[in-house]
Amino acid sequence: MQQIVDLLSWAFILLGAFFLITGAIGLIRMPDVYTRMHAASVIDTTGAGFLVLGLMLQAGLTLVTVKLLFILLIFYFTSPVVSHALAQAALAADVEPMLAEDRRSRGPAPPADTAKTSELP
Amino acid sequence: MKLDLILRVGAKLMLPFILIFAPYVHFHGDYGPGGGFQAGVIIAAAFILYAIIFGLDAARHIAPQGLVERLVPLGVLIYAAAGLPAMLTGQGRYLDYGIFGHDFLHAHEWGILIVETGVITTVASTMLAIFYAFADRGRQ
Amino acid sequence: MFIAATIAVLAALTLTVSRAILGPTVFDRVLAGNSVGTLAILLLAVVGFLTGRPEWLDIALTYALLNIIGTLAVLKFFRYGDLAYDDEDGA
Amino acid sequence: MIAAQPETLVQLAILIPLAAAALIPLFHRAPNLRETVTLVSAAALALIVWSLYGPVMAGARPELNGPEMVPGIRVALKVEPLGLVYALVASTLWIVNSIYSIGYMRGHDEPRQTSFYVCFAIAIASALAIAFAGNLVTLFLAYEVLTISTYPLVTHKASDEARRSGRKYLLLLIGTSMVLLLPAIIITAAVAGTADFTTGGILAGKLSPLLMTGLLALYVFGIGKAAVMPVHFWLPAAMVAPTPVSALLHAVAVVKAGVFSILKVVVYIFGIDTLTNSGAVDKLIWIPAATILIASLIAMTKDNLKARLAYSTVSQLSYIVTGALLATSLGVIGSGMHIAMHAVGKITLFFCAGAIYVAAHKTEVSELTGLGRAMPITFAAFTIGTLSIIGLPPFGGTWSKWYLALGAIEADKLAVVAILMISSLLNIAYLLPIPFRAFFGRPPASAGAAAAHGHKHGHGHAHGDGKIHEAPTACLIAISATALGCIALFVYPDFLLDLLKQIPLR
Amino acid sequence: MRAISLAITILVFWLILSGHYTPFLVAIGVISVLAVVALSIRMGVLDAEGHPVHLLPAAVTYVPWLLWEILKSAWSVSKAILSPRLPISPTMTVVTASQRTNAGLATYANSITLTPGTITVGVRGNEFTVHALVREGADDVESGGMDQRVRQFEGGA
Amino acid sequence: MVSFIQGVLLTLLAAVTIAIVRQRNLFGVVILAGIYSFLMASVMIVLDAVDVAMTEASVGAGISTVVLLAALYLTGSREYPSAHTAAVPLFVSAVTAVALIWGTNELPRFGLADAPIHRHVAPSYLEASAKHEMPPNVVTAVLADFRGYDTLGETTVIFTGGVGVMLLLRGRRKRLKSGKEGKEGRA
Amino acid sequence: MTGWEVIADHYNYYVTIFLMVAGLYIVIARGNMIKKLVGLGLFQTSVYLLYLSPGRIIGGTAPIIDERFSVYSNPLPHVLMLTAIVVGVATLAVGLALVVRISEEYGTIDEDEIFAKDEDQ
Amino acid sequence: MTGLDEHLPILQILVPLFGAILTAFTRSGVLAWTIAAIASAIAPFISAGLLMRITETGKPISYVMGSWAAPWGIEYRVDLLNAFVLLLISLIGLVSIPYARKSVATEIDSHKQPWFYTMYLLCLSGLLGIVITGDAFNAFVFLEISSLATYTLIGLGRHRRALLSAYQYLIMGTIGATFYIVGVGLLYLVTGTLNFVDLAARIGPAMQEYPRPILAALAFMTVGISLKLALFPLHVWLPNAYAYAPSFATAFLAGTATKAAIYLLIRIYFSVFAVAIPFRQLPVTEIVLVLSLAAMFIASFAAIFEQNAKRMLAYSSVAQIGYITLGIALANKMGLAGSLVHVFNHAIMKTALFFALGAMAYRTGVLSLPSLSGIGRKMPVTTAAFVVAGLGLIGVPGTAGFISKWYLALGAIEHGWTWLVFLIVLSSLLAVIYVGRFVEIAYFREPSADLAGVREPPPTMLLPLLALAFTTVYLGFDTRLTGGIATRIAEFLLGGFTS
Ligand code: NA
Ligand code: NA
Repeated sequence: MQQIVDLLSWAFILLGAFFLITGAIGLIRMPDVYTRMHAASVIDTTGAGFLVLGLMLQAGLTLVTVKLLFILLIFYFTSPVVSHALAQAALAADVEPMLAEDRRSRGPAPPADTAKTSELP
Repeated sequence: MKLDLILRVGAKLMLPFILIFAPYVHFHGDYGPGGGFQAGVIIAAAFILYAIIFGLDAARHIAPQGLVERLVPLGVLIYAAAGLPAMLTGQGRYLDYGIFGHDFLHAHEWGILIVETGVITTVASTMLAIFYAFADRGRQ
Repeated sequence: MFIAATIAVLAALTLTVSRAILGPTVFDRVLAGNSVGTLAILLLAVVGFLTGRPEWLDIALTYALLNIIGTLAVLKFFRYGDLAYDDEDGA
Repeated sequence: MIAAQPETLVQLAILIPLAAAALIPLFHRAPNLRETVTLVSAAALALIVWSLYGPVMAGARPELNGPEMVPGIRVALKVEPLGLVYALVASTLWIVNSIYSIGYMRGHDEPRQTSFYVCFAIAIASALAIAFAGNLVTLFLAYEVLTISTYPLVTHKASDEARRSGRKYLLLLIGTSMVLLLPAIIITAAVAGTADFTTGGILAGKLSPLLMTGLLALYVFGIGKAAVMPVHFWLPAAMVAPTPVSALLHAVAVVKAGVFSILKVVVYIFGIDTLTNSGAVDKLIWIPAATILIASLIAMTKDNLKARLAYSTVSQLSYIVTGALLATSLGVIGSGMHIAMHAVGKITLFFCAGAIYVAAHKTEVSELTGLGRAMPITFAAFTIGTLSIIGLPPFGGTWSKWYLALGAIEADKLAVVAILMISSLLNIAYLLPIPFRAFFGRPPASAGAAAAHGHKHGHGHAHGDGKIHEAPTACLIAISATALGCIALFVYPDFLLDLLKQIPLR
Repeated sequence: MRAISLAITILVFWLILSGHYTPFLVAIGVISVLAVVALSIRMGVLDAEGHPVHLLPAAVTYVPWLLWEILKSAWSVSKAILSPRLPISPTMTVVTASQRTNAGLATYANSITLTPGTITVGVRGNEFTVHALVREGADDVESGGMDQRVRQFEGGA
Repeated sequence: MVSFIQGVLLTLLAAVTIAIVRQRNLFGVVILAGIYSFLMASVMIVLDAVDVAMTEASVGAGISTVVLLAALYLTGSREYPSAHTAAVPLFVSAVTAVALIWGTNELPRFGLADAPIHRHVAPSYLEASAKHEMPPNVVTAVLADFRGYDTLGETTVIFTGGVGVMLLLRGRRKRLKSGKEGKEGRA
Repeated sequence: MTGWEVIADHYNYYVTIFLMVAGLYIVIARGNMIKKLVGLGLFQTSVYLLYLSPGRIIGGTAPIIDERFSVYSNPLPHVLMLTAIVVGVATLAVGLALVVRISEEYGTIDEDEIFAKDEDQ
Repeated sequence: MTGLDEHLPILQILVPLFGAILTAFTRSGVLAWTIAAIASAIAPFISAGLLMRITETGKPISYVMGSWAAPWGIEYRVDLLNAFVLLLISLIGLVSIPYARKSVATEIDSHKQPWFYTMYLLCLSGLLGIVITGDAFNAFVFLEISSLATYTLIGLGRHRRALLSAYQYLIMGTIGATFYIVGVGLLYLVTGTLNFVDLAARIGPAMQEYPRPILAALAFMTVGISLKLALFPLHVWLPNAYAYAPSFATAFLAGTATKAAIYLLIRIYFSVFAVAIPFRQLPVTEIVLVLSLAAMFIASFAAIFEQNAKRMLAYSSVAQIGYITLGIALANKMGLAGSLVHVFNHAIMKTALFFALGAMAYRTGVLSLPSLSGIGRKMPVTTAAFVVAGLGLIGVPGTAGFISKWYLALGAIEHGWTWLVFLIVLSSLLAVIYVGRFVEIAYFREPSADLAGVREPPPTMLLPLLALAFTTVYLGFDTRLTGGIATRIAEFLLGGFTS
């Protein structure tokens, strides 16, 4: 039984590690701040989720597990709030998203390569 | 509708947990990381979050500026006064906690708790007062 | 296994910090900063296990609770210009 | 004269002028009372100092010790014969100077008379403190107080010129004393372990001849009040001051404080034997000696009366310094006498210059032609003063020059004797023509008009008829008194000589 | 009612964190909890949107579904990131949410954001502006599947 | 392993520092400073300084960021390139660096239990807690008890800073308009 | 020890020194007053490492006594640096308050501009 | 009070600290002033009590906090040196406080006055704390308390440059304090202790094993403290800070702030490092000597050409600090005694000078030298007191300044540097020029129309000024308090050391 738990735990930790790195790579590879947010949310949700889950299995039925759960809950509650606020603030500051398609006004999408990413203010 | 729904709901969900976390950190300083200073910062952070999301006036309604500014010296007073009993009763030097309990460990635990209460008071109120001072300046 | 996790976290951290340094907009940095916070919390949890003292997740909790305040302050600032803006039709 | 403990007398000698300084401002609104305070204090002071004469002659050396200022050195007063000479000169002349001042200041309607009298009184107090200083530090203290208290007097006119002169005065006197004298004192104290004025000096065997020469040079130039060239500039510059101040500077206190200090240092710090043995004096004596001649030559070129008198003073002071640097017993006596003789002579001359200025508004020698007939008393006194300065009998100056010459011979420095003689001739050349011109020259036609012109500008004392009269009575009394003093000192030099012979040299 | 529920919640939070169950620490915990509840009431955070305790039963089914959605979209975003061509087609769209309560709206908006690949950029009334990493993501949101789920969740109590 | 983590974090810390030096957008600077704090806090965890890490995180990422932003709002956010030559700052920095490298190269090696700091004073603190004479968190014990007086001073520092800020920022906004203060040299 | 070992051994110190010098450089070289304060913060923060690095003992753990451990890191540097952090934040707050007031009075927070404005008078 | 006798060391700090706390609660300027006055009045009695007890017993007083012995807990250790500086600082506080009432009332908005006094009291307790503590890190904490209070006090000046000056001081002060703790840190790493006495005992042995960290620590502490004490060329913050701070703050700080830093430097050099390390292993004498001389001359020249009266005095302070550090550099009995004597004397004289200027500003509102023309006729007593203190700066015999110079010159001779005597006296000549310039302006120019109706300041300002002017003269004659004690301190600090 313990071995199964261990195995599962290692699997989760590896999975978490995979998503963490993938998200981080996305943070580098993605072209603008809005697309990078999607990568970051991979880190916050699945990366962190699996890693913590793996650690929880390691800790077993202890207070540590519950604390880890709390941390996870905080991630899940704060991450969308922050992402939302960030996207909203960026839009408000006229950071134009690089879009393949803009359905807000159901008009034609501007070509992706002309979208601007500018240093702020 | 008051401000952004998502921020508002998020903040409302978080605030009680941040607030209870502060006394937790404060009272468990003997056993784990943290203490008065960190707890004070957390309290102030909670109020600052409240002010950020719900506005300065709302925050000042909850924690009146005058009160906050009086708490700043109160904390130092608690701390500084905690050292006096031993001195005034002639039982020890300044900041000798021996007078606070019967056995050494308890006396010193109590002493630590009292002074940490002074710390938390001053830290929380000062951080908030500083925030008020800056935020208030912006709207004159 | 914790070592693998640690290395993963550190690798992710390195990439995230690179994004924070590269920018180019402030929002990229905020985003990266938030992820740095997340990764730091994870690092803390993993190192706790690695060194045999996982109970200091209190610190991780502190990070988590305070990280959001800093980030929200930045964003509120950009959205409304003022840190403690009072909603005009606020009740 | 006064039967009291000598120590009490010493205390009173310092305190009386200080008390006067404190009291005078109280009578700011009552000039008559104010002047009364000055005169009464001056008289009392002279009385007290003269009262010390007897005890000192009888061998008393009253001492007073104050708190320890710097390690091992207290504020201390100690009366000895040399100091008493200077104290007698300063305190006696204060009386005549006060009388003269009252006449001059009122006649001239000068502003800020109260502060004038206050500073004057402080200056006298510090002069007496210099006279009675028991050690170098006390002497230095009083010396600086004297400089500072006379600074407001020099700049009394508050004009731009006065301010410039004041700057020169202050910078040169404070400068030399701070930069040269103070280090000299500190080095002395460090080397000797004491700074007390001690019979035979305190430096015997403590310094190499070279260092001894250097230290002596520090004293000679550091005591800027002695006006040894090239640190003499302040003195001609300070002639901008009102005449009573010039008198104070040239006769009563300031320059005499300088030469007196040098004399005292030579006698009681170095010790004449130590100095002679080290050879220091052989090198340095030529500086005051040269000053005697150069200053005389410069005096000849000056048309301004006070400037000519100022350079005369520079020259005469170096007599005293030269006498000190002879480092012989007769030289010391000569120097000591010359302090008194020159004081009385020079005060007469300055009083006359002031009287001429008050009465006729003349400042240049060339303008004095024929003035002797309008101001006979003044010019008669001027003649007496001149002759005393030159050193001709029957005037006091004769004695001091005599002893200086003897001292030079005792020191085997015949060149000094020669210089003294040449200098006397130069004195004749630049001083005697002044009364001569006044009595025997023909006045130019415009003289009276110029005088009237002067009066129109309201410098005081309007006569209304445009003619030149004698100076105010108070001035005349003072002038006459000092002129008579020149004669008296020739007739009765012994009281001075006896005192000077009491100076313990070894 | 909400106060009691909040008090219990944060007391449990305290006790779990604490690990030290001395009478003093428990007592001080209870006092702290009461103080925080009082403060929360004063701050006005203890309302239907701030402490949606009534949604707890419905969450039992909703949360696992959401987690599965998150996992699926995380996988697809990861594939996009790791694919050499970076096959993305960022799309902005506007959707109308059908929830009736603020808590419901917030849940929907946050659920969109939580699933990697979509972000609720703006909320105006019940109009959500959504940014999607790929067109298909926008299509998914527009199809209203999640909207439906959240409405059930909201009204499921 | 620990030193590897430390090495990576320190390197990142240095990278962020360079970015802060080069960054001219002050918002960027503030955010990078926040990141710096998080990294620093992580380093502290690795160095076993858990209390310090908690403080650094709460102050650096929380309070400092907020106060900096508040100040930025009131002052503006652009930084202009300095007209001065960088020679003097570089020289001063270089001298400091050389002095420090010179001084630290001889310090005891890391992590050895027989270094002077582990042999004197500190062992007694640990012992007191180990013997249950003091609370188990030795940092708390030292902070609030052994060196409690320092902490009184620290609280006073906060008090001073707080009152200072209030004194400077409370009250009327403009008291002396530029140019109206009159003559040069008025105080 | 080889050269590399020395470097590896002193890596903490080198980074500490680098952070300190970089902070100092910002303070001296930069004209923007807020940037200077941030630099000052870096400068102060670097000191934390100087104290904390040697405080750790290899194989030790954080100085919170627990029966499972016997070797603990030195708690004293921790205490000292807690104080230093507090001092740092207080200094930052006062400094920023001054900068805000300067900005109000001068209309800029750039030192060169301020000096120029003061010269003009 | 007899029961509290043994607690005198801590009461020295607690009295102003509790005062600060209480003033922070009040909203009335008068009440706050009253509290500040009571605290300031008690402090010197405590210092005097300490000084007397030490002179009686001849032994230092040790007071450990709480229940912990010295290297584990924080120790207050009062010997003759700290008692001397404590007395100085608390005396300046005492004379400042009556002066503060009117001065602060005109310069500080009424609603800020209570906090202003809070800052003053915090500054006072911080400075006293630096001086009284026996712990290197505790000194840093109190250094920061006083520094933060000082920045604020300066920033409250009425001219906008006050803010700029405060900011610049904050930057330089913080760099200084940080350098100081870098030094403390290095020392701690090689000795394991923070207690001054314990450090002193352990540095010697540690020097065998870790000479370089120790010397680096010394260098960092020196630079750090030198920033705080405004040693040339690290003085650039000082002139503006003094010039634009509120009058009361300038006067109080000029007399105390740099003095506490100087104390710390002396403590580090002579107690902690036990003289030999700084003066044998490092060229401290040469470096500090050159910087001191540079300060004495360059800063004096700056004072000569300065148009703003407060800045003129501030530059003079930099020059006078040069004298103090010169004595430290000499590291012999008379030199060190001279330093300490001048610490005391300069504090008295400079506070008097700034009091006088503050009184002039109080009545006229101006401080530029040209606009003070003829002030000597309008405010004769104030100006006279200024002149007396100015004479002290010059070092005229009969004033305190003379005594300082005498000791320093003896120190130079003791070191075999007779030439230095001439430089010491030469630089005082520069003081003649700038003091003389003020005198000329004050007395020789006609008062301008702006000064019509100007009269002497109120007695609460005038009396402290006169007291200090009198003290300037008194200390020129009676040197038991200054020279006597300073010599004993120097002997005890130097031990058997000869440079
Ligand atoms: Na703690
Ligand atoms: Na998402």
